[in-house]
Amino acid sequence: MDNDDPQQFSVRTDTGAGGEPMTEVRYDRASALDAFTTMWRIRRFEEAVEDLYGRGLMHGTMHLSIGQEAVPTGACRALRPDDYITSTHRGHGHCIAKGADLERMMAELLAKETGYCRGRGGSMHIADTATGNLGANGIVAGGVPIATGAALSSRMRGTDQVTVCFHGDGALGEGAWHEGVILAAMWKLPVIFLCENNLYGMSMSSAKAFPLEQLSDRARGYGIPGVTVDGNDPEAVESVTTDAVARARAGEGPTFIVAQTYRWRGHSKSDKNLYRTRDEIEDWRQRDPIERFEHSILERGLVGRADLDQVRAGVRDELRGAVQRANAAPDASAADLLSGVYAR
Amino acid sequence: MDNDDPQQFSVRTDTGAGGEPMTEVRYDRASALDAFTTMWRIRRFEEAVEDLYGRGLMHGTMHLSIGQEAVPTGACRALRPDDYITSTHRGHGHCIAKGADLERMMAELLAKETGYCRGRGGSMHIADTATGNLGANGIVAGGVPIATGAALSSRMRGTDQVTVCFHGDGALGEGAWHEGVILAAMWKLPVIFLCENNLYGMSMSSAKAFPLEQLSDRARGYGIPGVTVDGNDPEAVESVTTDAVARARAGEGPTFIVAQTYRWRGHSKSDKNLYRTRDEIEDWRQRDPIERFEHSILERGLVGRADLDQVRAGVRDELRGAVQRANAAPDASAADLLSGVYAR
Amino acid sequence: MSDHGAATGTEVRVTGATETTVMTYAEAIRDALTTAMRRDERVFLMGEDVGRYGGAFGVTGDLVDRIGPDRVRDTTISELGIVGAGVGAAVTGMRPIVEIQFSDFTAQAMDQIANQAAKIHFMLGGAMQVPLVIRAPGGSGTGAAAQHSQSLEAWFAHVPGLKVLMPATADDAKGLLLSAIEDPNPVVVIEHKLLYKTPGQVRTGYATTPIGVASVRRRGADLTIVATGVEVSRSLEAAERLAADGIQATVVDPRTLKPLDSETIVREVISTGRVLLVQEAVKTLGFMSEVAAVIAESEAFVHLRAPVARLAGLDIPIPYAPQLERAAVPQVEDIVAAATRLVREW
Amino acid sequence: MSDHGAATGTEVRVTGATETTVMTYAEAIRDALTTAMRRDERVFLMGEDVGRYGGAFGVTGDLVDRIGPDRVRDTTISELGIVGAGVGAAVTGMRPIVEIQFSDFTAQAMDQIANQAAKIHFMLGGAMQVPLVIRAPGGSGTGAAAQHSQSLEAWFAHVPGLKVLMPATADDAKGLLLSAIEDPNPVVVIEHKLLYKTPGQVRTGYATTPIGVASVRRRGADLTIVATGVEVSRSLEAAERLAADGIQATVVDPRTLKPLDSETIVREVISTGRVLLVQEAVKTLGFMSEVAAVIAESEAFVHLRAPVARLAGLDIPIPYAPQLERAAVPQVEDIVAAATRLVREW
Ligand SMILES: Cc1ncc(C[n+]2csc(CCOP(=O)(O)OP(=O)(O)O)c2C)c(N)n1
Ligand SMILES: Cc1ncc(C[n+]2csc(CCOP(=O)(O)OP(=O)(O)O)c2C)c(N)n1
Ligand SMILES: [Mg+2]
Ligand SMILES: [Mg+2]
Repeated sequence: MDNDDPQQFSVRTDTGAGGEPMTEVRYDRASALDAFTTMWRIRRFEEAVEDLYGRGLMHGTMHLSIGQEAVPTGACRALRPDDYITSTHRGHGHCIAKGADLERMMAELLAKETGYCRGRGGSMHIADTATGNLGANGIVAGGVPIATGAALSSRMRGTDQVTVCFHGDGALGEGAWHEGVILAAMWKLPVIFLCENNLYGMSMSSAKAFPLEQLSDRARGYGIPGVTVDGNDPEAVESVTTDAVARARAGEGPTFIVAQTYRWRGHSKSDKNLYRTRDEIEDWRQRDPIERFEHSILERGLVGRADLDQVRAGVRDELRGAVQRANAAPDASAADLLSGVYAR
Repeated sequence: MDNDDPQQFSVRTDTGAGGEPMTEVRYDRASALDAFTTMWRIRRFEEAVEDLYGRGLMHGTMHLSIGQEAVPTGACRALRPDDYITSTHRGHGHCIAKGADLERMMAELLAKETGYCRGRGGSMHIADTATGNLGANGIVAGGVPIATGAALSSRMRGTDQVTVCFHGDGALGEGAWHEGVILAAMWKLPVIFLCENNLYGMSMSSAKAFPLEQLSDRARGYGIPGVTVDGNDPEAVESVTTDAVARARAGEGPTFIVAQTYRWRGHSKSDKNLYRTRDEIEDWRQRDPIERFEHSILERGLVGRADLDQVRAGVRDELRGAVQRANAAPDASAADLLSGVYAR
Repeated sequence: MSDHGAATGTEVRVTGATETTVMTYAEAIRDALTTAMRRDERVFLMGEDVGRYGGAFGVTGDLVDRIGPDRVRDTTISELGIVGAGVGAAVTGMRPIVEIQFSDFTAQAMDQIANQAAKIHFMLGGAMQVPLVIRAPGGSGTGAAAQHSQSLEAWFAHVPGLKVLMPATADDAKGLLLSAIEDPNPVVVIEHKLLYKTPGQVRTGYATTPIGVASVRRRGADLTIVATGVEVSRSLEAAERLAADGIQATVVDPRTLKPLDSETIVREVISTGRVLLVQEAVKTLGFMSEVAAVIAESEAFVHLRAPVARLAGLDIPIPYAPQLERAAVPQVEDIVAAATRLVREW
Repeated sequence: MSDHGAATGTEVRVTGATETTVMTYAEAIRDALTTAMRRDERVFLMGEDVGRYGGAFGVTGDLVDRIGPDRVRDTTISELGIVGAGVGAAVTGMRPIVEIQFSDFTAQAMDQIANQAAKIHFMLGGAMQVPLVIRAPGGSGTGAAAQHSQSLEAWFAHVPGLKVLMPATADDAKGLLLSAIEDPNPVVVIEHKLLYKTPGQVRTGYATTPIGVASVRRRGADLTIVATGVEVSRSLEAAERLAADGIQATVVDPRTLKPLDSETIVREVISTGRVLLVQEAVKTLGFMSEVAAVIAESEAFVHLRAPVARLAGLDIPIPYAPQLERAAVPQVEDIVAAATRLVREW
């Protein structure tokens, strides 16, 4: 963490009208194991997808979140099962962290009838209503006004549900982001705009695109608090999200969180990584959120090596089973293509 | 000026990354007469339009800028003839201040072949390429990315032209505003986003819509300077615009200026003024930019009463002539409706 | 000379109460909004200036006083944002109605309309529904020029997943809107500015008009006119003038552009053997292009005694000058002329 | 059995050099961009990831190295903003080309495309021109699902003031793009993702293809197939198979959707008396609805021996699963089957 580029430096700073950081989440054994398991499930899921895709067994395009696992893990741990999230094209991690079933996810990617979208949506459109995941989105910032609407809906229905809107740093360029945030700020809605700042929107460097000291300064234009957090540390992410959730439930309105992280892989399969350096990638691999977390919880004596091995073995088996069962499931059926367009 | 509502209070504050105010424009006799003449031409033009419209001699809808005359007057005086402006649905003032011909404007509103748009555009689409007015716009914030493009064009063509993008406070809600400003900020383009904050976007109070201490704080989210100015004082507007123009020409990028002003009339003819109080309207009438300016320049001995009377008489004659000649001009012709769609 | 035996078509029966009262098209919409909001607390309206201002065209009027600002919700000027907020509210259990001040500004919201709202149900394999209504006035005739006068219904009808309604009478304005609010899908309702002040008999109470059923507004043996929106009343007026001239016209109002009641249209075309398609929208790829294609593909092909005829807006932006604006879209006399030509020449 | 005498149609002659070289459709576009930028310094390109990344589909490739980052300009993810910036640059003397990564995202930019770019020239009574080119890949077949696979050309063709081009070959990809850049109007060029890697003979140098002129790609006496985009090569392949079966097809590629060369289409339809319209876009209100309407209105009406037939994408969002995606749009075998039916049954 010796990089002093503000876009990369991971600091926690409230920059907007919000209060001081209140919560400092420190995991106990159960939480540590839970967070580790979630991060590991995401990592292994993505690797499995990469492998299937690489072997030509998977169709379409893939946006992998390897390296970014701590963000959805920490954020979703701060949520209740009935809270909502909206997700992105790089959404497998969000989906898993919110509690989705790996087999149904895998089945979707394998274009099976048993997939979350019955093979109609694929990676960019997985949603899981049961866990409050309102869906990935193929449109950059497409989920932002939708998240605002979900928060408005909770408010109007008199629940105290909170919505977390995951989005990338590149999404900050879109008018949809602006309009969604404006409405949420005006109505003080219970929504959290959580930017996974992996430094690039495809190849565009956000440090170049947005001439701000830090991206969370963006919040200043909206009259909502903005906070930057180390996105490779699930406890840090959970801390700021917990604060933001508390504000939201208390009717104090939205928060903008920028979680600094990095994607290890290219944007998608077409990416030749020409816009960033090997060194930079290597640098960030050194800050592997999982390895760091592993060290930290071992060091703090929260878990033992055997615990972690057990988690890893469990996830391996779970994934193996998920892939096997998904593969064995029937292909998406063309039978009701036309009748599936409208709800009845 | 005893109102301490920050949305109404007229202060000059640099809030963004920009430097301290540098220029303090103080008019000499010629400038005072020029500014007075421009404001008076705008006022009388709008009143003539209102009259024609009220008598059923004019078609469509009208957005009058009575009460807001100081903003375009001060801003355009800081520009060169070859600088650009983009304008809005409430655009007569911008058009006049940039140097348009009243007769051709009036002819346009009267749907004449001699109008700026040959009767095809009407009030919301008047442009005047000769004076660098790239056009009014019927779309709120529609001109914002266009202004960015004009500034990009000047840069690429190697001129040092500056573009002033007039827009309302309501335009701040639009994604187009956001996207236009983002690109300009990234490329440090010579463009000035000049918000005429008349407190309302139609009936929506901007103080309610945007929970900011002052609207110019919006600039903080973009890494560009933001400044608030008394929009009822042409010298103040010219001062901040002069600074912004200097920054722009020096390649230092865009500035966001918020000029605090007020529209005396309803938004358009459908407005019943239910969303604001008589008192508020009366209050702002007390701050009539023209009357205030008149007193100020008389007091400062820059002009005498006779000078002003002469201006008024001149404008009266000019307008009378413009209306008469416009009225006498041939109606817009349907002859080449179809062939006018594409340029050749 | 006309095969008029087929005139057994649906003089469509509306559902619900049959008591009626006279109100304008705008009042009928307000009545539908009030009725729906009183009946179902999930229903709410949001849009620019729909509250205290009463709506750019006065459609909501004093609704905010009766329902409250929470459910008659003023927004910032953010069409994309409010449609998106509608999508989010719809998928989480509400029944939002979004008012767009002019249908031209749906351009701002096109991503949320076409890429989100329309696709979510299908794309998610049925896991979610988007019961969202978008109301937007279209059409020219108010002198508001090119950016405030378009008839863009074809854009929406081209998007699978949307339903598209275009009420031409006060009763349909109410009945179709109620059906739209009931519908579990995103529905775009294109109202017409020039009709807002037009009065008509409107059924009282919760009286819906079914989606997907055309209305045969008039029957005649010589030609079939299919018209939408403001062109329905113009066509009916033209039909009266034509009748005085000995030409009898059937007038069909599809009411629902999507799903389209092509059965009724084809049947009514077969019954006269001549068809004149009338729309205000620009000709190229307007809704009547689809109707023409449907007819040309159908069994009506062998019954047509004349080529299909379209009468549409000129392929130009709507001009400001009143006489040009009028010339840009079909007027009653244009319909009379086109119909006369069709019948006399074929 | 066919009135084949009329086969005098324009086997359209392209302008400019006639030396050719083999390159892919993507390379041909890059060649056009390079040629235009070297020729006219007002021409520049902007878009997301068009620089160092080389474009989402690799179309720009190393262009930035040859022309420089100033004129091969990376932007933020702001489709509305960049099209708007293109409009502003165009009206002030530049010749901008905007690349939209997927044509689906033109939804974000629809206001600047339809309400600004398309209307400015007319609305201002001719006072300004908007020489703007928007390039955007459309179409399905890559497994990118509903928000990345649409064929939205009909939206643009419905907007007066826009020209709409849809190159189906590498040479047209170059030639039409050069014409678009030359044109003083806003031009939307819908490229096709599946064609990017397809090679073809491409004229070298500054070789334009005229806007508004259809290309008759093949001649046969039994039916006329009109097809756009990726369906042109599918139709040509289908025509080969049909020929083996004794059915001779004419294949017309309009190339320019707007302005439409309806003369060539109508003439070619008259010459065979049967027409099959093939598009990838969803059927309802797709471009072929307009072609069907134009034919049904034309003098071809009396020459048609069969109803007009459309073969189009299903009215559904494009699904992800490969077999469903394939089923959603016309494939070669579908064209063969539809053509066979048309000829055998009529
Ligand atoms: C409206 C829109 N524009 C462009 C794209 C193409 N695209 C997909 S992801 C992406 C980059 C997004 O960057 P960011 O938001 O930072 O997310 P990340 O990929 O880094 O997770 C782009 C340009 C899109 N899907 N939607
Ligand atoms: C995209 C769009 N949405 C809505 C409108 C309708 N409309 C016209 S002016 C206006 C209010 C604009 O407010 P502001 O920007 O503050 O300008 P002002 O009228 O106060 O000068 C509205 C909502 C429009 N013309 N364009
Ligand atoms: Mg990113
Ligand atoms: Mg205002």
